[in-house]
Amino acid sequence: MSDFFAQGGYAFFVWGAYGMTALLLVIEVLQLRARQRTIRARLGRLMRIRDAGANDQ
Amino acid sequence: MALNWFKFASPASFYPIAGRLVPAFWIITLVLLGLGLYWGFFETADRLGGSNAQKEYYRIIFIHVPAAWMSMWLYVVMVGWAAIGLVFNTRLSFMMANAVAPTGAIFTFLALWTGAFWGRPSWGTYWDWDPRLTSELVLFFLYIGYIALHSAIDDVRRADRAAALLAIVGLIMVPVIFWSINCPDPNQCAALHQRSDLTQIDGNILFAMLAMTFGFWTYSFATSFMRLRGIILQRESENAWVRDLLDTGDKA
Amino acid sequence: MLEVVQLECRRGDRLLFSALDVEVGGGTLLHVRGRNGSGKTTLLRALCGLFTPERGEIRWRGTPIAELGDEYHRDLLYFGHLNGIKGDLTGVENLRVTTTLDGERLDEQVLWAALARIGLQGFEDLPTRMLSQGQKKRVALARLVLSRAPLWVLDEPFTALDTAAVALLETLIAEHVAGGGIVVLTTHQDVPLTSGQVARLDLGS
Amino acid sequence: MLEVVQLECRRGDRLLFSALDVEVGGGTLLHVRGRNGSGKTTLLRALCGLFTPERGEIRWRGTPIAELGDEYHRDLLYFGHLNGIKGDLTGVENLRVTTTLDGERLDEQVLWAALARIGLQGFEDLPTRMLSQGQKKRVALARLVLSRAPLWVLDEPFTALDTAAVALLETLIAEHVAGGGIVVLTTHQDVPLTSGQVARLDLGS
Amino acid sequence: MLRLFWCILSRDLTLALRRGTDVLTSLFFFVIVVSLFPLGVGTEREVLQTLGPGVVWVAALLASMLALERLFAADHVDGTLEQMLLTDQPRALLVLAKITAHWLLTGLPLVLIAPLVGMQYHLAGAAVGVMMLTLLIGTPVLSLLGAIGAALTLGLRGGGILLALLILPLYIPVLVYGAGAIDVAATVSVADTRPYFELLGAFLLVTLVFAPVAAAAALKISLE
Amino acid sequence: MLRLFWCILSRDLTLALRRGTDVLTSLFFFVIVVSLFPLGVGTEREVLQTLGPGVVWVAALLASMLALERLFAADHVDGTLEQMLLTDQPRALLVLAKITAHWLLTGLPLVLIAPLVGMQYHLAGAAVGVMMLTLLIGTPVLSLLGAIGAALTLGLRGGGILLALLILPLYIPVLVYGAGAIDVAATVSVADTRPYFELLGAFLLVTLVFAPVAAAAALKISLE
Ligand code: HEM
Ligand SMILES: Nc1ncnc2c1ncn2[C@@H]1O[C@H](COP(=O)(O)OP(=O)(O)OP(=O)(O)O)[C@@H](O)[C@H]1O
Ligand SMILES: Nc1ncnc2c1ncn2[C@@H]1O[C@H](COP(=O)(O)OP(=O)(O)OP(=O)(O)O)[C@@H](O)[C@H]1O
Ligand SMILES: [Mg+2]
Ligand SMILES: [Mg+2]
Repeated sequence: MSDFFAQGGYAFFVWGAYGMTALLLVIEVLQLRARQRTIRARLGRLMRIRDAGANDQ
Repeated sequence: MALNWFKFASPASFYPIAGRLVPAFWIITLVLLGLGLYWGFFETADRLGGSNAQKEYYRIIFIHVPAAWMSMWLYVVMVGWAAIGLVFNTRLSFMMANAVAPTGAIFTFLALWTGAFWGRPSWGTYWDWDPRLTSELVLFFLYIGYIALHSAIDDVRRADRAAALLAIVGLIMVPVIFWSINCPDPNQCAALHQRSDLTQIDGNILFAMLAMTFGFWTYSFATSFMRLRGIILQRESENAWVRDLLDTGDKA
Repeated sequence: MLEVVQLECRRGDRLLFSALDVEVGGGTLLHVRGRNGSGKTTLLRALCGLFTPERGEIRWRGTPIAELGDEYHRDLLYFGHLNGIKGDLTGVENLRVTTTLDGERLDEQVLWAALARIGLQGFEDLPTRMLSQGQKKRVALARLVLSRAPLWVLDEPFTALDTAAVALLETLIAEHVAGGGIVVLTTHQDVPLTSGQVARLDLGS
Repeated sequence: MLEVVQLECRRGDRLLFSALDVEVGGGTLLHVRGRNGSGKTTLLRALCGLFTPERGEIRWRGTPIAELGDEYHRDLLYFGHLNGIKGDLTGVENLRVTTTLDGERLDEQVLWAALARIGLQGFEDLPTRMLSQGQKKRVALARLVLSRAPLWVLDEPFTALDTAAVALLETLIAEHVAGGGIVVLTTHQDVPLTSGQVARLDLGS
Repeated sequence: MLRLFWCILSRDLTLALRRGTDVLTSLFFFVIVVSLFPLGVGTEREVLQTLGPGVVWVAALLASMLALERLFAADHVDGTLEQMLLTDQPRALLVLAKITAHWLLTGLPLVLIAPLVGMQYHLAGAAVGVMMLTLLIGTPVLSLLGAIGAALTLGLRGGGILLALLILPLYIPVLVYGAGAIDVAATVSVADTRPYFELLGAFLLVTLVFAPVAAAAALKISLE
Repeated sequence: MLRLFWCILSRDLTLALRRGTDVLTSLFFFVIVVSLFPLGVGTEREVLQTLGPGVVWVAALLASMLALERLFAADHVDGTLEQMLLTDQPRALLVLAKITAHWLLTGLPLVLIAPLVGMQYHLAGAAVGVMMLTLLIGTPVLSLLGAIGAALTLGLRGGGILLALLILPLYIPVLVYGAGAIDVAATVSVADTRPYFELLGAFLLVTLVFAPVAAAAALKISLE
């Protein structure tokens, strides 16, 4: 197992490359999900405001 | 036929379609990446010994090469959508181009990063001004230019068109730029040799590489569709169908 | 001559107006009115082809302006919030450039006469950056004196002008309308626009 | 409180006015009038210390403003041709910055109330670049609602405003004058300025 | 048509000449950048000789790019550009007139000052001649390509630096062959520079045909 | 007083962050300029190593200078600057707040990206460390000095390039000692760089005290 992680002494390079790849991809996905959520929240708020405005008149 | 296309080309009808496709793409992505990684790490170990020995860092190839391929392919895709948008004035194609760009930039960066992490153990340097590396760097700048221009413009319609025009000009220039980098001295260009040849690569390695490439590809589909859905919602928020969507509490 | 058919304009995600139908014949002044932010400027820019509407069409002499292209521009004079004059050029030089762009070929004399008519005698060969707010506007308006375009689109042309200049501009507009031209304008000021046929268009609720 | 003594202003090599004497006490509105280019803007900028006159002096509460420096600025509110708002900030954010510059420390609530009073309900948290010409002007004018400076200098504050906004601004000015403040303004529009004591100053021949 | 071209060209030249310094600033920028390098890098003769061609061309790129911002921006702010787009004359021609004026003011001076720079970097006479020629053919390409970027970034905050981001990568071919030709002339022979000039000439022709059209389209988009 | 400083600082940062890319453009400009040189000069390892320090600092100078245009220009055009000058708070403080925001957005990123550039030019680890430190001390000096130039050229046509003309000569000391320190660290020893840092530090202190005052005075003049 530790052999596997050592990657024949090139652990830094192999895991550095794979690590950055994993990191960026995961960040991208998380960021996308967060964005979807904020957009929905904002739209919901806008619509509630509009509905409220419509009721006032 | 034509009618059908127009139907799909409207954001309203594409939104739910994309919503259904995203999970499918995620599943395929996970399968392909899992397969590629397993094959790359455990089924190609025989290459480590023997006369033509590879060191362990060759394993970077399974992300380096797919990322480099995706970076170029996604640029072409992005420009394609941008051009369609400019010519036919369809909103959805601009949104597609927008949705693809960040993913493309990420893969370009990854190609550079993984290449650097490969170059250090094999060439002894993180960076060299090799034509291939330089071109990839320029590609990265082109992506960033597109994204920067788009986000610098407030009016989305202007942003769409301006960025699309830039992408097209960029695409026309890309071969010239790459060629000039590859061949800084026109007196000796004929001698430029082919660098790599897929048929010479070991079958197992090739298999893992292809699996990873397709995995990245479906990943790009998944993320750009997710991003596309966000963009659609934002831009179409005035339309009745978005309101209905939110009212019915769609979770897709 | 100018027809607006089922026009819908948006700015950002705000709907300004939709299903707008207007028809303006020759010899008419169309006064576009509305609150601040009701979309007057947007409508005027759309009429000039400077803003692409979301939906609907604008036709000039029966043909959509998108198809007419440059031909339409020959018949059009647009006067927006910005004066469109260079501060480093003198009044005459500015006027020469704009008239050349309009495709006219005019004598020096004519240019000086136009500037004199608009009340800039003695200021013709000063760089326009040395002029006051209202004088700059006058330089820009000198174009109207020389224009032969049948369609004038004027966005708040009266701001910054003193009473003498306002009266002059009114005369110019009246003459143009009397000659069978069309004027589309916006203004918040109460200006007696009694020339020829006056149509009013109210935007906003 | 505000005294202008033997003032002479030039722009370039043109003499705008000389030997100008004015005295404005509290509770007075001074309406500066004149043709385009007669030097109204120049006079107003000189009053604020933004333009150094050729000769003469401007005094605030008896002291020349050149000596007063920052103290004078505390008592002064200037509103020029430019709105002085950032297009990328929302109305509230703009107002917060300007009031902080004025040295005030205000609640969020107060800012929102000021914007509501000036007729921008629903537009408070939009970037101001998305507003129309007149709406931008309103954001800038919201400052007047909150200002405690006794001296207001307003250069053509009525341009681009619709009738509702003009009426509101008139009320604000009237209140300020009624409260013992001073207002110096220019305008070419016929606006009924009936508040308190109205003085008129005519520039130009 | 020619009358319009001439009207716009002379207008832009007049405007620039009215502000005397305008003509010189781009030139001085070039000279300053070129002179900064020896300060940062050291002044050995051989180092400077290898550096020379590259530095000259990078400086030319930067000078041309910096001046680009002014190409349309001033006309945009005061509304004259809008008026220009509403003319019934071909817009590409109008843009070409503006680009020509721009090149005459910012590109041509670089060509003329080149011998001085050659001296600073101890370049041989032949290399200096080649340098002038590459600049003569290359700087119009920079102006033409740059016009597209200038039109796209019109009126954007931070436009100057954004423009750099968009345009500098596109300048690479001109840089590579421009600097390459000088290098070959200095180290190999002047005869060998021919393919370089053929390439630069081809770039010039192609951009001359397409860039004004693209820039005109970009202007239309930007003024929307 | 501190409240004003904070208000202006956060205002400027908000404005920049609203346009996400604003923060990045100056950074990318730096990276692009640095990457252009090897294309023009050639890619031999030794040449790049001698070039490195000079190129980095020249690029930093240019990036900082280009971004300077934005320091006051936007506020000038929309009239907010005029309003700022009419406040009763100390103007130098206000200017300092704007400069601080400007440095955070355009200077600091250069410091952080420096290791990457060091790699491109094959610089040793110690030299890269020194490079980051010189940039950390030197770039604020650039912003501070530049603010004076930006204030003086405010609203002038061709301001960008005129600014370059005024400011680049003043930047020379920073360039010489900044690039010098890296060079010494790469070729001699890190210990020998101490006098360089002392000088850079002295520059920083002096400009920190005087530049905001001078820039405030220049602003007053420019707005007349
Ligand atoms: C920072 C950028 C890059 C670095 C440092 C880098 C480095 C490397 C290294 C060290 C190898 C191992 C093969 C060998 O030793 O020759 C390699 C292989 C490869 N690289 Fe890159 N590379 C970079 C960018 C790219 C780009 C832009 C591409 C685009 C096509 C690419 C495609 C490939 C391919 C296809 C291989 C495998 C070819 C073979 O096995 O001979 N790389 N790269
Ligand atoms: N920057 C300048 N340089 C030289 N002269 C100027 C400058 N600005 C204005 N002038 C001159 O000063 C005179 C007065 O200008 P000012 O702007 O004060 O007029 P105004 O009364 O405000 O006019 P308006 O009603 O048109 O706004 C004008 O005749 C103009 O020619
Ligand atoms: N660039 C923009 N982006 C987004 N929305 C905008 C933009 N410009 C204007 N708007 C919005 O469009 C609406 C109409 O603006 P427009 O300028 O057409 O109004 P207007 O009728 O000319 O008003 P005014 O009388 O104040 O000049 C406004 O509510 C404004 O908020
Ligand atoms: Mg309007
Ligand atoms: Mg005035």
